[in-house]
Amino acid sequence: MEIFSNILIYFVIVPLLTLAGLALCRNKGIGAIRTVAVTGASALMILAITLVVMFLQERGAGNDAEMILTASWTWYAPLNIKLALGVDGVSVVMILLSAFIVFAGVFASWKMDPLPKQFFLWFFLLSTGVFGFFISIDLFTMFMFYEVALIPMYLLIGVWGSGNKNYSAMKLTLMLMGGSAFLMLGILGIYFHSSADGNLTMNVLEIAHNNAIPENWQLFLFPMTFVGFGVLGAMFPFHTWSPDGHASAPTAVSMLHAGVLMKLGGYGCFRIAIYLMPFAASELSWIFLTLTGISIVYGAFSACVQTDLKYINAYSSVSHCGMVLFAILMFNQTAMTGAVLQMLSHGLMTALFFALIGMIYGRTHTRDIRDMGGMMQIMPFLGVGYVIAGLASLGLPGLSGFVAEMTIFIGSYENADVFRRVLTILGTSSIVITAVYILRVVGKLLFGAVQNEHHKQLTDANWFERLSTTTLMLSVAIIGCFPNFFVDIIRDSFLPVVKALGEFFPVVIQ
Amino acid sequence: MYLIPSLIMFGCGVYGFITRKNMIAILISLELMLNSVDINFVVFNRFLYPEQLDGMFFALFAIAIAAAETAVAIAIIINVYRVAKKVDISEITKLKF
Amino acid sequence: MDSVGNMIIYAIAAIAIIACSILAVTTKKILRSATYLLFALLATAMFYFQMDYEFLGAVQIAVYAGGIVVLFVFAIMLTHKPGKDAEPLTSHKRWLGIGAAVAGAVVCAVALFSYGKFCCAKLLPGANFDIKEIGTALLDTDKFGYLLPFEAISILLLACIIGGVVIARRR
Amino acid sequence: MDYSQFLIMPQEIGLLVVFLLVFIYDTFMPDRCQKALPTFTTALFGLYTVFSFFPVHSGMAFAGMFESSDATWAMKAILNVGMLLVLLQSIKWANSEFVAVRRGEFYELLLLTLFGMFLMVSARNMLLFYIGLETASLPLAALAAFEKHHYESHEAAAKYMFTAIFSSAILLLGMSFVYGLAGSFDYMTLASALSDKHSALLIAAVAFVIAGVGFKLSLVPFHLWTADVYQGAPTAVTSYLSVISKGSAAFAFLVILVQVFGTVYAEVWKWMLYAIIILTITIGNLFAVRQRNLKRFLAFSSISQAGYIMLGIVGANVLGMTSMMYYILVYIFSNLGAFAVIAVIERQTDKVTIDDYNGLFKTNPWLAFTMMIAMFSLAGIPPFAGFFSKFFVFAGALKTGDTAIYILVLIALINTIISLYYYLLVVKAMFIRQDECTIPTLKSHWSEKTGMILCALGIIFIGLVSCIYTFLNGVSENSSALFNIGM
Amino acid sequence: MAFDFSILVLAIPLFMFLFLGLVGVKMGKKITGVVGTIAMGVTLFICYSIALTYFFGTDQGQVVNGVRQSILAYDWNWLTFTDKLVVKLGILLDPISAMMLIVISTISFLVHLFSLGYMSDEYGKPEKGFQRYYSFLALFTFSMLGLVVATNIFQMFIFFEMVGVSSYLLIGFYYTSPAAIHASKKAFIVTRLADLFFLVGIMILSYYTDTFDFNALMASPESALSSAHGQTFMGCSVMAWALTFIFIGGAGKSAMYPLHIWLPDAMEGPTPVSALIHAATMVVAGVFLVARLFPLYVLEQGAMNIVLVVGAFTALYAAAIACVQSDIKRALAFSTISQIAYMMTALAVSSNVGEGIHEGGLGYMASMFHLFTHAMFKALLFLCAGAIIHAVHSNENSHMHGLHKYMPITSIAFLIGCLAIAGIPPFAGFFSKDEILVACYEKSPLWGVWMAIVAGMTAFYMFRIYYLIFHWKKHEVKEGHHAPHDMQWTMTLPLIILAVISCVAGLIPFGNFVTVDGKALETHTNWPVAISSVCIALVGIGLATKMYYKENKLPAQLKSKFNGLWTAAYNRFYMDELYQFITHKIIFQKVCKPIAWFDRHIIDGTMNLLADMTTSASFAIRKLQSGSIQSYVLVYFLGAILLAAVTMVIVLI
Repeated sequence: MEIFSNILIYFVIVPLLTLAGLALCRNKGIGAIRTVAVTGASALMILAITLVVMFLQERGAGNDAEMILTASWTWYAPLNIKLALGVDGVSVVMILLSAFIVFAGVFASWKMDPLPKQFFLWFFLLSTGVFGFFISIDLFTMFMFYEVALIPMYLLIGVWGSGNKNYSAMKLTLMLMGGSAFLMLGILGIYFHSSADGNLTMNVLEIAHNNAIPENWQLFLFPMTFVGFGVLGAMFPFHTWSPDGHASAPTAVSMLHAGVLMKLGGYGCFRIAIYLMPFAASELSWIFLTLTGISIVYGAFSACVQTDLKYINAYSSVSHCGMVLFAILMFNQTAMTGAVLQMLSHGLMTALFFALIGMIYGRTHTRDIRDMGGMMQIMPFLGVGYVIAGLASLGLPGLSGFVAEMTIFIGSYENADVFRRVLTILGTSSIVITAVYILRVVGKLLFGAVQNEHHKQLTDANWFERLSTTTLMLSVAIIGCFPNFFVDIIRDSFLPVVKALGEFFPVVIQ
Repeated sequence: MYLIPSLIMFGCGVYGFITRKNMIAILISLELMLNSVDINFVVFNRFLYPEQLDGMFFALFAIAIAAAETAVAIAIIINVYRVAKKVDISEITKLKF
Repeated sequence: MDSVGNMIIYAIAAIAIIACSILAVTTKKILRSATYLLFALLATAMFYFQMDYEFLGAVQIAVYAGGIVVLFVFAIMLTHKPGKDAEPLTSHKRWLGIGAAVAGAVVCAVALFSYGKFCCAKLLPGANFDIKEIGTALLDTDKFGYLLPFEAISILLLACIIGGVVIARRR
Repeated sequence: MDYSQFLIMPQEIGLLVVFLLVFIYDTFMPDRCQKALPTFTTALFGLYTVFSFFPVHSGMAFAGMFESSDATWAMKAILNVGMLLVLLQSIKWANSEFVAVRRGEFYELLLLTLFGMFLMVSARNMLLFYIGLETASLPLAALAAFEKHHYESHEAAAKYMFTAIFSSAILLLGMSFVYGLAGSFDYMTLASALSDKHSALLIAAVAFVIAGVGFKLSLVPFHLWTADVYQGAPTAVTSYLSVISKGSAAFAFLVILVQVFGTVYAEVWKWMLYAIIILTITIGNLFAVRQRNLKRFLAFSSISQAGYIMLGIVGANVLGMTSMMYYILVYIFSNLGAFAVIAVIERQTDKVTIDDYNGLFKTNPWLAFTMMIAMFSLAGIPPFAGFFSKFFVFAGALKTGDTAIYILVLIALINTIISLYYYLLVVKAMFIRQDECTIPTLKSHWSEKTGMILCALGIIFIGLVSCIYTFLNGVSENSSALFNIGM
Repeated sequence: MAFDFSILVLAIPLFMFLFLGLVGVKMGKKITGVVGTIAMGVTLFICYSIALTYFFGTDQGQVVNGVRQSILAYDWNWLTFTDKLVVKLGILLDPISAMMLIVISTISFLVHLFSLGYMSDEYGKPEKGFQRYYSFLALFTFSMLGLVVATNIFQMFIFFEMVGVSSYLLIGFYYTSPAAIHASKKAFIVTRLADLFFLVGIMILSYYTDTFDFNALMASPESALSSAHGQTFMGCSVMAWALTFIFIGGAGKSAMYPLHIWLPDAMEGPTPVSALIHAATMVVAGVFLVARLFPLYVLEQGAMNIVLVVGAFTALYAAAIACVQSDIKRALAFSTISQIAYMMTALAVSSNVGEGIHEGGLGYMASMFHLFTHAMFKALLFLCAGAIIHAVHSNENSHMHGLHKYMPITSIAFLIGCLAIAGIPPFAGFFSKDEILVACYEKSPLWGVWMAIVAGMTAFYMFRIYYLIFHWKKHEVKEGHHAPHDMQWTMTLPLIILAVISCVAGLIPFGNFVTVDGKALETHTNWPVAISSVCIALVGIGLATKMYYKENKLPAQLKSKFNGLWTAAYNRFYMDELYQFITHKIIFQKVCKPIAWFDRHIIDGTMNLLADMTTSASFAIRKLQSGSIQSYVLVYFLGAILLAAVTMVIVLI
């Protein structure tokens, strides 16, 4: 069939096949379950790498279409809903990121107990949603996959989580679905204004091309969409699901959630909210810039006083993800590229963080930094990993965080208006605060004397934990060392949106 | 003019339904309501559209249905009576909130 | 409403309806209540006769007055020991009831009397439909034929019979 | 006199044939064969359902009293499917100790009410509609009282009956006003006659008709009977009430509102429906949040679902109609899926509260799974069908394009979050919470299994397979004339 | 290209970092140290050959019209910001970077060598974490070399961060000690704060100049800044802001007041690390940064004046504190701060007014010269201190005293270092310091006198330290300890080498090699200044000898006489407490905690409130479903009536 000739569709098919494979496994057959899960994750990773190669080839061959590998099949004809696929640089790197994190996540949950089969089922359902979201360019399918990715969180946290998991899982799910309620209205609104001549469409490219959404409608729909995705992007003041949710989630879920799911928010803000409604974006950006600016500083400050490892990371995620949205709202190619880099970087390093925290927690059964200390002596591998993640987070050159943040800051400062510049400078202050809380936790957790005698018996990481974390560490380092590889992929993808914004906003088109 | 008694009858039905405690009395109130509506049909038919018999037929069918309703309702009331030994409406308030 | 005789008949019937309705829902004895209902239904039948719908009036008397009220009486007999059926009402509920009833009546009255067509309508000497026409119409399939409702209502009655049987059966 | 007109209603006639066969079986077969009656009925009805899928001739009969169109045909087919599921789920129950003596009547009444609903769907005349409505609701009172050994069953029946008669009085009042205004009961005639947008009588008529039909749909504030009846009635009847009865009423409601009152859409009933929808969804949700009894819980959830169904009507366009029918179809599968699980558990353990379901997943994974996808579907979570149906009704409503409806939809959407909360409570009980006295591992009857599997398949595939929606859209397009009459 | 191999100076240390870090754990400890040292030796060799080739090479294009050209050996696109703003990583060779290559590689190599002994216990058994130590040293060397060869300001920033991190890792090397953790954290955060300003400065600078590239900026500074011309922010030109911010960045690394607080604490790290990072190389990064952007600074006198004031003040301030410290490493640290401030001041007194940039660049040349010599003798001093500490296992000079008898080589080396820093001819410090003083006098006599006083204080406190360590009174060998003695050759050899350099480095005709514009600058000894500075130094030494050579009561008497001043100086004028107050009492307590509280209670509370409101609303309307059919019907009926009535009112009225 024609549909199977497009590589993109396999990003949905492979997880689904994995789901099917898992469903066939016996509940107790942990070996088979692991085999299937690893096979699926590896296949996704191979696919993602192939996709990057294909993308580069296409671009190299001079295909400078906005999206490549586009294809569409009508799904719901009455509403002109199509299964429309296509990727640009941003989606390609997002897919790559997701593939890595899924891969690492499988290994991080190697010893998942109880109900490993069900865990992986939900895990791969979530992955299906994530990949589906990134490959789609049809509003409906995007939204559908978006929600598919959200809902497994409830059970993943509720069943396999720890601590106050019921509350957290419910709060997370309700808040995220609350966001998607706004989103649904936004999407329908966009759909019904997608075309001036009555040929309504759900296709993002066509809507952008038609550019028919009336300005007053944009002013209504833009906040809907932006807030809808912003909730997932942990935008202040809609971020409170994040600390509780992350704290209660099991390791792999935290990884996937912070690593990939929160990226859906940023991606959606850019792809749907800003791209389709440039007028409202430029009119209302000040509100959201303020909010995201607050997110950045606020999250960082909050992280400074937390004592639970996961809370620290969750607030740090608020800060970092705030930066993503912040940069997207800066409306120039550089800042937006930085936003995507930040998504990559945050995704990987937060996943790494959560993986390590999970592994440490699995051994010590506490996440309170006051009860821990001297972990570096006990589990050097995890300790070193934690330091690397921390350094990536506080922006050490050579690791991914630096590249992303610098691109964002330099790009943001390229704007000529004072408001944006002042915000940029305020935003940069986060690099100091980040250093404060990262070093605080590193100092308390890893260094110093061992606080608890029992901890001395603990062991260092085993092979699958090492595999999981090493994958992530390597990717963090690769992005940090060779950023231009990614920048080249990402950068041009923002040209259309920047051009669209240019009609309303004094954008420096570089 | 013919509608005034009908309206009052309807109002009485509503009043009776809301205030009576006996289930059969409530059913009687319901009969009043149904009957008043029948008057409406007939009156409209006779005064406004006398050339056809639509309203009258409707009233005719409505009477038949009302009878059927009453029969079923009384059966249910008797059933409740068998269980509760009363036909007090306040007996059937176990299911709530 | 041309003749005085008609007026008088109308007045009697209307007053009977109003009075019996009110009494039916206010009397304390359930059996009396049923009796007042009977009178109200009979008065309604008078209306129908007055409007030349003799067949309907007959049905009203036969089915309603004759059938339903008897049914009521049976039900009352089955469920009440004589002399013990005074039912006290709380005043709270009474005012609610009156309020609702009046509100309903007022809204309907406003609706009805603001309807212009109705105010100037007169009781025209209607063509007297004989019973044969009615019978034909009931079994006709054309316009103004009622075969389908007729069949349908038979099914409804069948259903009610089965339902009644189910409910009433002891087991 | 043209009795060949009956041929335009093959589905109704088929249904009556089924009824007659069941009736004959029940009456004349020896006692030892009676135990097979439920299976016999279900099989027969299954055959009939397949038969009802064959397209029928479109057209009017009985001087426009009865319409058979693609839309009514499809709607009836949908109802048949739902009915089949209900029958499948009730086989085991119908043979249970206390019910077995009356199982024949149970099926006969069900079939007759379904016939009433068909009349409602096809009626193009107020009289026929009224008769259909009553046929559909009166026997249900008897069905609600079916479990005579349960006190609640009687209470439910009484409440249902009284409210039903009251609502029919209100409906009749409304119809009498309509008649007063137009002098006819025929929809087509009415549509052209009712054009005075400023008539108080018309407004009262619309309000009372809405109130009367709102009873069947259990719209707020006409809903108060719902929960008590759902809780008290036997589960099979509750599931029937909550989906089939609601679905047919919704369709008939759409036809009446659009065809009869189409001219006053924008001025009158649009706003009424706005208010009712907001109330229905919100109040239903608010009540559902607190419920511990699952049947009662589903009652309130079904109230709020009715609000969403109404969203398909409020747009008064083809898209909305398609979406409404689709919503009903999906809702049938989702709700019946949930009820199937409840029925299985209730039948064997008599447990119906959420807390009883704690840890269900450990002991009965498949029941828990079915329940979960049913809950997700009701909550509108993809990839289950409920998501699609919700999306489409919202789309249908928004197609009208005025600003107020965006606010309405926004409120509805915010309510989906509340609803998600309580649906998740069920999921939480089954998957997350633990309990000492978990329900033991149960064995389901084959019929219940079949029913659940069908529901699960429906929930999963109706959304993903777009042809159903597309087909329904084609069907609605054929009826698009409906929307041109008034507006 | 003659400098193709220059990439190796970065590649080797980086490789060694990875190699030792990843594979080192599997190797023997001793071997890793040796391998690291040998690799560093190779790097040293390459650095020397690059520097020598650069200074003495005869290739075409290296010297044009007497101007030494800067050479772009590598320039590799690393990160594209915009079409114009591209971060490149590369190697830029010019006089100062070539000079820095020599400094860094020399000291780094010697520290590698020294550490072989220092990081082992008395029996030569390497300490725990030996591999890690060498790996981090390699990382630091890589970062520092990368910093000095940076081709653009962003690369510089990158390596600024890198050296910060390696410094953090090395200070916190003894990660079980709370003091080390705290110190490392403090060092990192303070320098990070400075880097924030650096970054903002870069953002402003690059926005207006559209480039990061040093060459592009330096080729014609005026035109580079032209687009910022007339742009002001809060009354000052944006360029002044940018350059001030960049200076703050440098000030953080170079421990200028008030960002100096991390440096004394950083002495918690192993002493060779202090010698390498916190005396010789990393701390001069700030000076190097200002020197690198010198052509821009001279155009913005406002920024330059800030540098001057900060530098001069810090020099005096740190010197004053150094006079009273009892911990020898702390004292040396303050001495370092003071000396770096010296260099900073020297840069700041240069100007392009008057004689033009060439002649006015004397301060620049002097500063670089002093940087060079200071690196040598301060490293010497630190390594000596390291040897002493290794011998007596303590930093406090009260535990030392009278070590001259036990450790003669160390003592002599230390003395040479002291003489050098005090500015006694012919030791290295004399020449460089003398030129700084000359430059200061040329700017204004005030600054000359000021710096001369600092020079005197320097002499005083250095000899105070010297005497307290090696003389004062007889050393008391504690029970159960070996008597201190000179160390093995790996530790002694570096001391000797550095001592020799300290003796002779002053004779290098520095003006021929390192000047602001690449042209050779003839220096003339300014005799009055030279003689007076030597006199002041001698006075300082004499004073120290009087007070501290033999145990006496004088210091105690002075201490009680100037108790307030002494205590304030001893406590470093309470700067740490001030910082502690700001960070803990204000930021932590008054900002972070309230924000966290706000988040938990207000934001979260709002969300929970929404949920609670729903629940309570649900509970409140419970009565609607009273169970009584009559109330149901009442609601039903009223609902219908209301629906009709309200619509009537709305539609008809």
